[in-house]
Amino acid sequence: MSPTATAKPSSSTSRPAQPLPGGYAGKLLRVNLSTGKVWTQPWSPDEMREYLGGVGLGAKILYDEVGPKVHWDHPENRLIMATGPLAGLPVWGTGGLSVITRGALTGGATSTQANGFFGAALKFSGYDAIVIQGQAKKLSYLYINDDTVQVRDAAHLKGKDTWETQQALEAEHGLSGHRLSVYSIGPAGENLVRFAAIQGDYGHVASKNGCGAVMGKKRLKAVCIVRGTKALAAHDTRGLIQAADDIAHDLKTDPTTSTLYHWGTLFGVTNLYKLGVLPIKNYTTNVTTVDMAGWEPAKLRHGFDHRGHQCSACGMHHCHIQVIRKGPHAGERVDEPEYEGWSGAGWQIGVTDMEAVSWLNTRVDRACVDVNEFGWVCGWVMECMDKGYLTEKQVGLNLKFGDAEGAYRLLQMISHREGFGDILAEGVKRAAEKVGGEAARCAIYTRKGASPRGHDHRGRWDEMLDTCTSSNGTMESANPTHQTEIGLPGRINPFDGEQVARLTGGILGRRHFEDSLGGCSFTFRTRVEMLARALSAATGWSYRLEDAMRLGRRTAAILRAFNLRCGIGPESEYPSERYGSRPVDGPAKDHHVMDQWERMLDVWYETVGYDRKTGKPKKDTLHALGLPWLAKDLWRK
Amino acid sequence: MTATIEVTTWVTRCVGGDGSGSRLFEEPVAPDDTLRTLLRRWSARFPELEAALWNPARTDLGEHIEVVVNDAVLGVTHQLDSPLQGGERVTLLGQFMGGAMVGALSITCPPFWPSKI
Amino acid sequence: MPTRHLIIGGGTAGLNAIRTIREEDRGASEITLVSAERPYSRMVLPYYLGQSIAESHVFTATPASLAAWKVKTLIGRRAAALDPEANALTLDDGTRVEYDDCLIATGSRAARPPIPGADGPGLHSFWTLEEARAVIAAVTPGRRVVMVGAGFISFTILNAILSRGARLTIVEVAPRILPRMVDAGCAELVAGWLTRHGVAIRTGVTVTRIEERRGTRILHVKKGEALPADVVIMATGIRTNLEWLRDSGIDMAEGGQGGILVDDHLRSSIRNVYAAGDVARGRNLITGAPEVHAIEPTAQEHGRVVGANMAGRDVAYRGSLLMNIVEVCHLDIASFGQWDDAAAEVYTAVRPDRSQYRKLLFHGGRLTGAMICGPAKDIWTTNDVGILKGLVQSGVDLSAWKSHLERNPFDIKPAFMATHNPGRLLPQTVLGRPSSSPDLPQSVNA
Amino acid sequence: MRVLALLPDRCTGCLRCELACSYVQTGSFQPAKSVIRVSPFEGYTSYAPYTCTQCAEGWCMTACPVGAIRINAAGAKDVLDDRCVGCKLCTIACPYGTIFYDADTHKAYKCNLCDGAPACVEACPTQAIVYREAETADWLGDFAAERTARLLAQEVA
Repeated sequence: MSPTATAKPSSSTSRPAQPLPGGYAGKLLRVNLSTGKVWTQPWSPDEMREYLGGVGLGAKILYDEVGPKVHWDHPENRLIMATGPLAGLPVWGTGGLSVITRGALTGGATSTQANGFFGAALKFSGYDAIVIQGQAKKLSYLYINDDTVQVRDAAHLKGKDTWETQQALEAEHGLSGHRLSVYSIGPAGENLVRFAAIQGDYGHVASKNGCGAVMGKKRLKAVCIVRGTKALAAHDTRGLIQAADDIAHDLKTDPTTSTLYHWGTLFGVTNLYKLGVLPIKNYTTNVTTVDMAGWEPAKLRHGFDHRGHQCSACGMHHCHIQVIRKGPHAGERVDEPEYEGWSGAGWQIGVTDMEAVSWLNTRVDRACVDVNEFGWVCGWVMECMDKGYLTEKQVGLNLKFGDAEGAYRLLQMISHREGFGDILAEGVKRAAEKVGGEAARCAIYTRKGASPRGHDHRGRWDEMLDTCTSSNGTMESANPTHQTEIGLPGRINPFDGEQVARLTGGILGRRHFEDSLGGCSFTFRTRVEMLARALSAATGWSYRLEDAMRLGRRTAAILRAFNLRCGIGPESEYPSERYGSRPVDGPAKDHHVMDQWERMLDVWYETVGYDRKTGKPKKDTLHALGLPWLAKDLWRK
Repeated sequence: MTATIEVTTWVTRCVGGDGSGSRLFEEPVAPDDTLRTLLRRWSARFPELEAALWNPARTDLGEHIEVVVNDAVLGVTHQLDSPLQGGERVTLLGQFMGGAMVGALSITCPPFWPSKI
Repeated sequence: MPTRHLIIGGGTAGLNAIRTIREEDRGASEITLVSAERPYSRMVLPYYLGQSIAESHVFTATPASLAAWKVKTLIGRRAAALDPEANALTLDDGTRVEYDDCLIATGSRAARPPIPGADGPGLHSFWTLEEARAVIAAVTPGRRVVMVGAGFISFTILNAILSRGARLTIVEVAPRILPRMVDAGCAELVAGWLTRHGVAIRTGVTVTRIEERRGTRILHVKKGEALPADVVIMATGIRTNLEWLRDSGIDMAEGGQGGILVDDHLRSSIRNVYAAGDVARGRNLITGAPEVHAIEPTAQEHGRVVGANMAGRDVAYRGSLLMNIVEVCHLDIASFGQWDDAAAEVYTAVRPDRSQYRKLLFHGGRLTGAMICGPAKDIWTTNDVGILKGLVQSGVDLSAWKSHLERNPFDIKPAFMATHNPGRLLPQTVLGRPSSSPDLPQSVNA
Repeated sequence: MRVLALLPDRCTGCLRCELACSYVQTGSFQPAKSVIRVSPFEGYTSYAPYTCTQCAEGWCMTACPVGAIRINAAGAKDVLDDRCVGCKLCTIACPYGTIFYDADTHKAYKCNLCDGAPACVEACPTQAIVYREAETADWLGDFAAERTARLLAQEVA
């Protein structure tokens, strides 16, 4: 991890002994699947202070070790599973995992988050991150039990979906519940579906940019960690617990976060519909005759046999296991859909039967692809068949909007690359380009190859701009949270491109900071100042709001530099035709984002301090962020 | 002449609801009413709502209730001082993500387990 | 006139009886304790040997605490003869002690096999404090220690001998180690673990003769090479101290483990003479059969039941559960109840890579015995130890769980909870009342 | 006496109690050293915490050969570290599986109700652990029976 080293593992020897700051295990676990070698690498307090963990740490390793010729499917690509300094501590929702790799959809960097218990288990086993390189000769899984780390044969797990994989490993090791955390790929990952995901702990998915395809290419079926028995210290436990309490209090009482506290993301469906942001039938409409009163959170939960299924140390009423009440899959246990599930496995493909959405959503997690991309692919096929751009003969089945069982068959075809599924497995952009013609004009994606979250971004321009300009294969700034804290307006006109771009650029870094801590973006939806306080108490270093934003922006800059080195630049920062189209109806009907797009890019670049022409973070920006080595790398000519 | 005020999501708690569903209010619109005067007059009946909807000085809206007029977020077709014709549908939508810290000043709980050590 | 209680033997049973009498009568009666040694806990001698505690730590009563309990002591004296007709005990110095009721708790001693040279000087046993002191003096860094016998006793001191820096060889006549505590499968796992931790184990070896050659002991064996040793510890079993009762007329079992026959109040054939601990042939909780357990928990419960009855309460004893636990080189081995029952339905499982072993023994739906082995560091090992004990103790019907447990004998906790074991166990107390803190000397004074 | 009432229907399995407890036990976060332990009862969907009932018999206390377990001011059986030799007799005497052995310190350890201010209670975000005046009880029995019944039925099927 020396700043100038590139594409080779750092030496693990001759480091000066420095006391380990609180919150850290102090070691990275390194695995070379080609050779079967497993080793640990200490990292220094200086590195911890500057890169924190999670995506901060992962971005740096990726930049240092994955050169431009190491494509997503190259054995030397790194699959980094990192957690952060708050993981395993009593701050709510801190079992966090960040997966960082070079992804299969954009060919650039990926940073995608999941929760559950993996991050906490990793820390209690003595590691801050796992860095996986190489490619196993046969399907394998990684077993971690404190100091015992083994690459084991996974022949018996081949073809199993992610829930089956976890159950099989639990039985094999005689450890159930949270005593064994398992993150695995499903059939989709094994078959190198470009939007394959990594799922763990029954319902938590690191889903973006084909990280599951990378894992599949490495022939790594799963990583399983026994809870771990090592001790984790905080520098100032009293301060940490006070900060954790304050955050919890905030989440419970702040009007906006209290919604998340009670209902998770379920409110999204009705709220976003009112704003024209709920994607319906592949962006062909923004209105429905369905009574949205039936889609309020309490209704989405009502009558399900519910079981709390929280992440490490979390008090939110967010994650649930539910039992399907009726219909063909009655009795099946599923993970309650998040908003993204209701949207990707529901509204986007015209499915509005709650039981069906709930079932399909978990089936998507189990076959293990990104539910958003699945929605864009499936909805695209549905629309194309509806309009005759694709035929039943081509596709292999007749798929209509609203057909959950058909969507499931499509999912199986995709995850096993059967028939037309083989083309769809390439993701919506590549599939659309391959099919071409009128069909291609219906597909929703960015020119980079990524695709939006489960929203209709034509009514939410900040997220579209973010999705298109980001360097991680999905949104990287995300929607604003307490933006007044960093001097940004609390309320803007969402269809004023300039205001949107200023806000989107202005909050850049916050999310990277959050994603470096080892926690959840929902429990971290408090003020940055509070997170910085928790981090300071944990580590013993003093972080303030400015430090947090600076560290986040450093990570953003490193990821952008990585992508530029891979040849991904500003020329691809555009939505596809449909993605950037004018809504035909609904609340955002009169607003066309492309009318203002160039101006939005100009303002965004100016706001984040990047060069509009080359896409590079400017020299001044990099120096201000404390990245002189990156300035040298980017501007050496 | 009336406008319909629709209160949804957690905001319903400020008007006697349970945080879900929606509540509808028909509010008379006077000839020189603007959105501001209408909302100020109406919200004064619900102290909790008033505190949540407005900033502390009551000069501007607070930051965690989205105001939508006829399906458009405030700022698109209507400003706070836009005149009303009657027949408008004004939706108060609780942000479910984002928003600013206003009402939730942190109350520091007394330290508990560290006292053991 | 206050009742005169006589306690013969200052071990676990005797001390628990004294403490319980005082809990019940708050000092109203007279208590006399006759004990050959100052009261100490045999259980903790291995920790004294291993230097993790000082010698003072082993004593379970001090002259001051006995005085506070108002106990008249005759320490250093042995019981020589009991005259139940006259309600009198004669000591080895001829002293006569009269009583209204008495407890025989004279325990046991180390036994030596009839091997030529095995009773010579310089050979050690490890049972009493005196013997422990001798072993401590003998076992020093680098010395070659040979333990004869791979049973519970030798395993309790194995860690301590290694921690003193000695080199250890264990010789066992049986084909495997721990023949009376675990089964063959578990023994194999333990033997493998110990070998990996540097302990030499030789099983199926009969020692024929022990000779001394220039300060070194040579253990000649039936087959194979003789073993040289600097220190030899004979851990070849124990024998109860009952010879002095030969003419007392108290009924005792013939042969086998022997022992005084007792009723469910631990009374001997003489109504005002009780027996407890290693000398008592008490009821087995599972089988109901009378037998000598010679384990600490049984001695403790016996002592308390006797104490309560001597103090005038009417406490019937449900019987004791056979149980043992020993840790060797951070590997826990424990067994409960009838773990060696050929008539039982048996489920076993082993996880060689985690050094874990489980054995569950059923009669119908009832768990009658269990065995558990696993690394002491593994929290689920220690977690399940007590749960297995609880299941064997409660005797709950596990019929619904048998096929689950057959598939996975390690997954015991859900079965324990779902069959309401805590609910069954909570009303259970040995004395029919809540136990007190064992800090009576102060409270008697108060 | 005030006891730890365990209300399993409220438990979501976040294991925050284990973090708090281990902190009190060891001064750092190390759930392996917690004396309150959350276990699954129906696959990944039903969790419940479990710890010492402070039973009337005090099997651990009466079994201890050196009197290292006493009743503290809160009424809990408590291990005195300087008396405990680590012989583990208490761990086999306790029929509840709620006294443990710490392989690092070579001592037994168990719930001592934090001397009257239980950390697990403070830490639980869903009030599944409540410290209140009550008779101790079989807190988990009915819950475990209900939740595991489905599990067993599936196994048979």
